[in-house]
Amino acid sequence: MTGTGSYRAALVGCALLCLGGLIATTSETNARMAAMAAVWGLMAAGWNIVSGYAGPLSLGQAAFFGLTWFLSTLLFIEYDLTPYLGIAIGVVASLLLAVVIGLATLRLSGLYFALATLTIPLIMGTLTRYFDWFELTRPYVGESARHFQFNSSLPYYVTAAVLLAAALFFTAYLQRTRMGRYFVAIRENERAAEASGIPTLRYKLYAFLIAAVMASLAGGIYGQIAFVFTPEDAYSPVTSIQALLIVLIGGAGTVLGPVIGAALVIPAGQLTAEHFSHLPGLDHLAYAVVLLIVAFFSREGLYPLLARGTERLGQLLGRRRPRAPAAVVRKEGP
Amino acid sequence: MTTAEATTATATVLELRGLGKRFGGLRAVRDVDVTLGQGERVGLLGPNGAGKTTLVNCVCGDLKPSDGDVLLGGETVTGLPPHRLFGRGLARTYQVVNPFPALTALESTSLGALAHTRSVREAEEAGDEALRELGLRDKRDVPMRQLNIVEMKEVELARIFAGRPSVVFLDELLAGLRPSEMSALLDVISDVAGRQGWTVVMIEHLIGAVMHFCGRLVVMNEGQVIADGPAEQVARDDAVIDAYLGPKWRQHA
Amino acid sequence: MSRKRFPKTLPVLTVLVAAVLALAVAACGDDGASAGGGSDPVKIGLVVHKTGPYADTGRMSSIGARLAVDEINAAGGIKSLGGAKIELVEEDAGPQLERAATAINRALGEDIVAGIGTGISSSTVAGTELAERRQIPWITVSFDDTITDRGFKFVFATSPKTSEFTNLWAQAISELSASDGKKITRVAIIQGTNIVAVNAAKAIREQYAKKYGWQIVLDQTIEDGTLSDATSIVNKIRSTQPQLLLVGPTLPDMQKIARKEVELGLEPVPWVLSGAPYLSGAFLDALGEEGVNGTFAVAASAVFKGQEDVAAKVRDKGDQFPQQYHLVEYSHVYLLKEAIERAKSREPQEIRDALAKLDVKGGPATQAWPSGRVRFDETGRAIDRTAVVVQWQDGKTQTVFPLDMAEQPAIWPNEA
Amino acid sequence: MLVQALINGVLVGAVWAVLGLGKQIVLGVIHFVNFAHGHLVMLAMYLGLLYWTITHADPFLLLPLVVVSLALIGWVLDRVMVRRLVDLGDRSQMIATLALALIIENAALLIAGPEPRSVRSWASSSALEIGGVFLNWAQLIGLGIAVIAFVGTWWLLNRTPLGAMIRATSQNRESAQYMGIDISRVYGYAFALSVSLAGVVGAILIVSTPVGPQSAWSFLVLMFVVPVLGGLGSIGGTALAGVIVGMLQVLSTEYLDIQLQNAVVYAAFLAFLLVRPQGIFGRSTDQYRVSV
Repeated sequence: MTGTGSYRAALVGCALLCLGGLIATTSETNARMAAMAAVWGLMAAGWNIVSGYAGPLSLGQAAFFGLTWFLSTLLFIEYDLTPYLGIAIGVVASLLLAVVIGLATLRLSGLYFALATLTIPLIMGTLTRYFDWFELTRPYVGESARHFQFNSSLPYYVTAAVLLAAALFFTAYLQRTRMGRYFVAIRENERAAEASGIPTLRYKLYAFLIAAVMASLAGGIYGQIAFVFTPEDAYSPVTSIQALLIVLIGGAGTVLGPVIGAALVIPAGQLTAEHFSHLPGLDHLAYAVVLLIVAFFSREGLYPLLARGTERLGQLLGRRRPRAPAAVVRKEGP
Repeated sequence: MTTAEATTATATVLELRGLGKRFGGLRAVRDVDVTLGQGERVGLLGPNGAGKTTLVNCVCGDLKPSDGDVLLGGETVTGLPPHRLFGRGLARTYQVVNPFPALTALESTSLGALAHTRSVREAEEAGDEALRELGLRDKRDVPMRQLNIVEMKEVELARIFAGRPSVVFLDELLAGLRPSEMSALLDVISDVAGRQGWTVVMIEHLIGAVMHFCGRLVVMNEGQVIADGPAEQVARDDAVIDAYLGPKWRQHA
Repeated sequence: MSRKRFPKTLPVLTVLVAAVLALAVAACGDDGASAGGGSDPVKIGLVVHKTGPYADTGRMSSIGARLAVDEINAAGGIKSLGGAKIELVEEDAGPQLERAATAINRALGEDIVAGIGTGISSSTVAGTELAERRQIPWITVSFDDTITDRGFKFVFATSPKTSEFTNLWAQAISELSASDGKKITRVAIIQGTNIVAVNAAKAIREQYAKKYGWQIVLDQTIEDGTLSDATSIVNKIRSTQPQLLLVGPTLPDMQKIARKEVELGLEPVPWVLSGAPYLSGAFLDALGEEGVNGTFAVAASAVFKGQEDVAAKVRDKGDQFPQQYHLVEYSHVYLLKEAIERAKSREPQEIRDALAKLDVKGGPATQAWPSGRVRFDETGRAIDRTAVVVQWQDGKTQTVFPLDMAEQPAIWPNEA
Repeated sequence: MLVQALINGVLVGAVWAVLGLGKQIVLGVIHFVNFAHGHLVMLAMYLGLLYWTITHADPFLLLPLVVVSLALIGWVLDRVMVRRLVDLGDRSQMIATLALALIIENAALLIAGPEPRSVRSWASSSALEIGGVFLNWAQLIGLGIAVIAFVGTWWLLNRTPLGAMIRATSQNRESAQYMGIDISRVYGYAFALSVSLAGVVGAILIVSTPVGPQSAWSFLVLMFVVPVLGGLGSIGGTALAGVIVGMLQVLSTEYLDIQLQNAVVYAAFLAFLLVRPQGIFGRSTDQYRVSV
């Protein structure tokens, strides 16, 4: 992966975010949708690092998303602590949690790691309810930048978009460093990577920590947009799966994956929910069908599928330069 | 390659002292004592299930030995993980012929160099040099999945070359090759190993190919070393023939 | 890193994504403000849960509100605005909280003059904050204290607060039992994890058990739907011998407990449930008639003496169990009509001022509440707020408290 | 009290054992990771509900019909999906079956609506009393069916030619192929068996537990806990692990707090995963240990 290619992709990502910004200015409903898309894009960018680049399939990003949302809201209610600090504390707590989970579970094989990460948010949800934190309402202080609260959703979009852009450039930068090369080698074949001098457990942990930071930042901002914290929303398996869905549709292991995925999935979801409100569950059903298709064909997500589709279409219509046949579906490593 | 060259063990590079591995009750490998000198070329042979791969896995850190020690350059390295051993110069090729399909030849090769430098640029320069050493310079930006089987094996060697090893374990590298490709690859290996002063251990089933390359043979059967010495002598050793071809063959040998 | 090179198709990609986003803009960006002439309809928003676990409440609210709008328009619409008709802008608050916020945002975007909804506390907390930020008056029946504790100017709530609500129904239960010669001394709290249940249980533990001399013999929280086997909870009920089971878990868990009581041959101990959802057809289907009989439920409003005509209208709309959600939303529409008539304007700010100064006695605008009178304090909470106790008696819901408005006397299955 | 709790543990555990057994067939025997197994159980519950609403026959009589329908669904899923997924590695299997799970959940939400629904049956609210201990009939019959399911599966795997082929394929896929075993057909049968066992669990559960679109998530962890605790590939281990999980749940509601019931099971699973990933009886799953 040449260096320039990845930075160019990050720039395209920023162009998309600016486009999103334009759309966000048209109405409050659009601003809120754009903010949601940017937040989920940030969450997806985290998942993309650990499971898109480095390989171990993490199904527990909700643990960090939920923990930061919870801490920033609780500290705001109990000690009137500004959410900026609350989110920072949430990020630190998530990092500690990620180190503990990582060291304990990254040694296990793919299936067991996925299972362990799936179980942890469920435990956190039950414990939160056990200590009687069922619903935490975010205090209302009107328009106050100090408390990260605004009448319009636009400022939330700007914050989330800036963080997402930073995540994109960081992903692009990663591709040009040793860590990025190691991530990809581990994803391709962990045992061969270990035999080639790569400390696989340590680098899987680094990927997991980076993902935890991004997931907790996303959870922190989401907490300001959402009005009420409930353990069901914060720690539900669907939260982790949404991150996976976005990256797989946008393209796992690519810089642009999270942005494209979020730009497609979130607006499409809200539109189907809006126009088919009498058919509850239709939007998630559509996601699942797309995810099923993507899981079969390629790890790079929907995008290459479309590219191949247009290619074959071009050939069928008798374009002069027939392309080389598409790459054969690769056999996964053991 | 005269036998003399094989036996003048100057400096001891790798020493296995009473190495053993148990899986529950099963003793897969039992008290293996072998010493490798600088530049030696050893063939590790034995029928399927003789414990060859388990022994190599214990030496290269994939498995923690149950008893005994591994000394690399005089230092005890028993139980160190594979990536630490690679950093200290003990490398192995990987049975899966194309472990990193999504990478280009250069990217795959430069992984080896990354063990010694943080900078990707330096690693790619080392990778470039390694590819030139293996005659694959023109395949630099070709994705691995578009190389043929010989080229893939050469990239494996290039990756090890870029890691600047002292001891190299070639784990069934010749598997799946036609005889002509095999001898071509063996020439490349002996050429590179000679220039770099590698100590090479070749793990194979095919005695013929190994005889051509290795001065010394170590033969295992049922977890134990049953013969260790110059190639011609070991090839005629009764115990080896029994292990490989079964007792009734002895009278024809 | 996969070296699939797509230099040429990158522009294709950006166009594709831009197209999707543009679609999003077109779909819900239509904010064209339609300046109201004399005869233009006056838009009132109704955001209730039509899907998700509370779908029943939304369905009932919609019936009640639509009933009132049709009646008002038939009677000539809003006189002070030249007979302008009322147009009900309905949005589904959906199964989860996030969808509710989007729905309320959309309703506010349809330039409504006032809004009603959602009937469920957590989404109402979100909705009222959005309404306050957009300065559009909003009226709701949710109990949650925070709705009117945040110093909002545009939010009005016609139900008691959760903290008071529990006091009202504790008082109602003790008066009811005293009037029938039953002395309640031993109670059990079995609560679910939704916010209404949590706050009600907390109020009982901290204040009302002591105030009314109840001894809490059993206190158990059941997480929604995780009760794989009800034996242990039923055995605890049998051993602690409570006279009443207060607050109540979710429907499926209640069903398991009721069945286990019948299985072990126990005389089912009557429930006193907090909230109107326990007075709907769904509750009867889940537990069956014998499981339901004797159960008390406490709500902000119910059908009581003198309201037969509204109840009849609801029944011929196809719902056999008229209750709080029909009646309250019916009255809310009338309240807004009163406010608009007095404000003689479509300006949300003026309608809000009229609502704040409102003092209505009698008539359809107040028939939902026992006090028969609606006026708001400075926080927007209705002043004369009381609770109504309804009991399931052989498959039907009968109002039993306040006594002077009771349709039927209460039945006490086992001796208190 | 303790005796009642222990017996309830066995009664509840029996169902989880069958849930684990269905999972064991795919996970331990044909090494296929199926995240949708819990949702297939939920599908079976909905089918049981559907057949009951049509015929109003006793739900236990409808069990064979539900199991056959699930076996059919399993066979179709194998043709459409599983066959291609088997050699695509566990990562694609996890993502694809997760997608299948979401499809089932949202289809149920679309068709049956969000409210939990239940079946009315005499068995769910009547009990056999022996010496002060109450045995709920629905759970007793469930235990009987579970025993039949285990014995049937054991007999099929160990006493029939198909069973031999399945076991051979599980030990070593390549050599099984060389012995002329049609691998894809064997996978089809094994997967159909696993899904029909999910049908058994669903048919038992619907009698005493309401079903809603969200109920499948509680199965998701349990269905992995049981086979992993029991040890991959070990049928006997799975039975014991099922009962242990049932016991853990009942005892934790009795002595800890009803709320912590699932947290205790999840925590025990995590601890077990780290200490002994190969389970109680299983042989080591991962000889090669990659260290820091």
